[in-house]
Amino acid sequence: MINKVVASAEEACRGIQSGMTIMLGGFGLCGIPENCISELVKLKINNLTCISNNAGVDDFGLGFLLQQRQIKKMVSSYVGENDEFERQMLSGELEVDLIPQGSLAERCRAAGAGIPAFYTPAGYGTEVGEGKEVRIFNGKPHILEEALTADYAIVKAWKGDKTGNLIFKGTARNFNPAMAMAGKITIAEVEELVEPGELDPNQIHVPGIFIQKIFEGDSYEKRIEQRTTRKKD
Amino acid sequence: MINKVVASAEEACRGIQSGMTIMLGGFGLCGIPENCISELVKLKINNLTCISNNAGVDDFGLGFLLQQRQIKKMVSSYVGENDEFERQMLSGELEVDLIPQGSLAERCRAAGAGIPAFYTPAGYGTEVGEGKEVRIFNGKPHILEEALTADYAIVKAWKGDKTGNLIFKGTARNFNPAMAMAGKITIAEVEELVEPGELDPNQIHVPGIFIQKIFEGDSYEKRIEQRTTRKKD
Amino acid sequence: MALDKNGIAKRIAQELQDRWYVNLGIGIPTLVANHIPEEISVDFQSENGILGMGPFPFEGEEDADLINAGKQTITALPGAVYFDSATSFAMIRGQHVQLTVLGAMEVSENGDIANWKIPGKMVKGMGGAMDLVASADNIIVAMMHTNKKGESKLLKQCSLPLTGVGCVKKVVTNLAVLDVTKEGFKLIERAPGVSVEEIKKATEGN
Amino acid sequence: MALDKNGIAKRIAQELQDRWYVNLGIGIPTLVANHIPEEISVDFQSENGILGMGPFPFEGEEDADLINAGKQTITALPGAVYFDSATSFAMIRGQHVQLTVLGAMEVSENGDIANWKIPGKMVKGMGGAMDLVASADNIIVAMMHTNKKGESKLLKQCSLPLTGVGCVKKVVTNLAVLDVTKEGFKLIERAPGVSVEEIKKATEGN
Repeated sequence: MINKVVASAEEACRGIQSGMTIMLGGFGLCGIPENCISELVKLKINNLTCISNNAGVDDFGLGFLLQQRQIKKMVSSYVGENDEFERQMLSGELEVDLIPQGSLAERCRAAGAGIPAFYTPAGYGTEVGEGKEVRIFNGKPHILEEALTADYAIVKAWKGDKTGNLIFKGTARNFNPAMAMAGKITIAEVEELVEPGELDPNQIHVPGIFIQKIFEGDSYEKRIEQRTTRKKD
Repeated sequence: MINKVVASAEEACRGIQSGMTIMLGGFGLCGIPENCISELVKLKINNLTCISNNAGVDDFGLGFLLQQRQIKKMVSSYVGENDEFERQMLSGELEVDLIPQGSLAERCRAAGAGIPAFYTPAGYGTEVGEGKEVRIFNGKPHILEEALTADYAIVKAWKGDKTGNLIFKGTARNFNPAMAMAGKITIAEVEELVEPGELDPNQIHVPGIFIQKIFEGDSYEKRIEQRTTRKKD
Repeated sequence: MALDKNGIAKRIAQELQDRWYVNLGIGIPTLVANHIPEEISVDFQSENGILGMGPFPFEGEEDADLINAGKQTITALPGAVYFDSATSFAMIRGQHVQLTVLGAMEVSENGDIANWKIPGKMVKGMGGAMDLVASADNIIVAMMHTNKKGESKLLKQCSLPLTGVGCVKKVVTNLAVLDVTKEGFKLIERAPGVSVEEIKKATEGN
Repeated sequence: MALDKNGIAKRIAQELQDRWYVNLGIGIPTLVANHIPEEISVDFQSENGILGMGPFPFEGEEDADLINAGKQTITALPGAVYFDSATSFAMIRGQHVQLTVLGAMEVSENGDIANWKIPGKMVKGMGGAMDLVASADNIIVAMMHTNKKGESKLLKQCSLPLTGVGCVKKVVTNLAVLDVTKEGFKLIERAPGVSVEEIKKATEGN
């Protein structure tokens, strides 16, 4: 087995530099790589292009990087929960590239799967389709979308083994598997790191071949963005 | 939960008619839908186009359908283990469309995922690429491949629940998940059928939304094609 | 009397058919789940990665790893399944989801929809809406018939940047149920006590 | 003395580097797994859906649900993982597999490879070979230097239908190790006791 273990977020993030493009898994605050985000803040690198479905909230997730003005450009599908983001976007400090959520996921998977481009109906006839090739398949117009890669992809899993095999819990899976495939270098942080063989080989969501570095995160706050409940009768 | 259970292979295959295109999961004899194949023989339908990575052996798997001359055309990546296949192919009775294995899998997934076409490097400069659009991405030529669908897809899983969620074992997974997505109607036969909720929702390989009919197979021979072993020291 | 938001949701729930997989957008569409007729089975998909979504959890039982596309804590029903975003949109784009219900700022008489961007204002993004409307065979828009200024949201042509082209099949508002046909909006049903004239007046498109 | 099949496999094993994922084709390439230097870690991928492939099972422990791409019963090592065919070729096409070793009928001096079809004979199919050769950055061909008639398999131009274009980087035969360069085949190493003349005579291409 090829051992991918590094000691810490610090060691995992060594090599990430200002100006790089970084993918970060998660949907809202669910399944985000909390420990690596903290490390990126500490590194004080900037001019980053961040590809992530959302941009965190003001005081959690990618909001930490926005507060420190470390992000030059966000590539996301929805960015609505962050005042600092709004301020920087409206003032022109921050570039924003908005991509339909399904196209974002598929473009990441495509990059990881060696598919340089594919056709999708999403965005045809809208601003998203402007300047893109249109082709009719089965009587329906589609646009050509290209694969989306990154210098580093950073994902967060529930359990992982030392060779990089990952298992996710609940809807914290979201963008993590597709982004794990898409990074030139992919870092996985996990809640629990185990020995090879401890995970059932039938039940692994991301095979270790896609992962270059793995470590067990020190702490996870796992903040809830919208706490909705019902009362017991 | 939407209940997809049917009583038997007979009920599952009702609706499959002569002249239809059928996808069948499996790699070699591993993970093939044995019970439905037997049922197709019983139905005596013919002129079938079968999409399957392999064509079985003379006396097992798709070989049963070949013996009865029920197949008009095979769409496969490798068909080397079947004398009757060879005879029918060389005599011109059987049409054969050979597709690179990775393109076959991706074309099935694409059909299920609403991606009508994608670019791949596989087959460029070969007979497979003839007549197909060529485009350069990242300095490398790729060919355009279209999605591949079927009137029925028939897959075989290890466990399934009544709403169609499937779990596979070992390398018997192979083409089954991609084909499950690609069928206009998808039939799943399983070794063990359980109640909804008995399978861990984190560990399902094929979500039930892709499955229209599911049943527990009567019997599985699970024949081994190449029994290779080593001796204990 | 015009319907309230719950009334709109309840009316849409009548459109659901047995054995359908349904994706509900944020806002009024979310309320549809509360009004499913008992005699049918439907499953709810949320595009962040769950099929078989259940109600909100009981207080104290929230799980940060279990949310819907609105980032709300939810539960999973027996038979539920979790999956990644690429697989989720494979379901949507591949038309395995039979119905999408979502809100809109504007709908045009040819079925165009605008619901993601107001020029000059903060743009939050389209999320999964563009994939949903471009893919679904069956899209119902749930919205108020007019905006806060009293202007019609059912137009000859959308004035806002589009989310999708020619995709809306049905609109359910506080005033009426309308099909989108080749001849434009067709009145199918009035809300209780709402007159045809009121609906015509509130509808710019034909 | 020319190498036998095991000798070819053993020589190829020396090309493997620590931390590589490797796909071995059927035939001579399969034997490479028996000769991995102890000081390096490599993992074997089989395109039917396993990473971390182990040796053949002990007699009586065969599992019909656990085979390699040659349909042989195998075992899985600790840390192994199973996946479906689309994911398997995502690994291959996406260049996550560092080395592919496969056999060939012909290789040309510009790196073309033919290994799937002989016109007029039964065509068994390309299996995963076209995906493998079109995708891998690093392809080593393992084969005998000449065919059964004594004709060179290292040619100026392939005569058989191609599997891939300009993709082979290195050829290891019973006679020699050759790199495929812009100037054609470059002799890197002779098998023990094999002369440069013997190799030149058996090599049609430059």
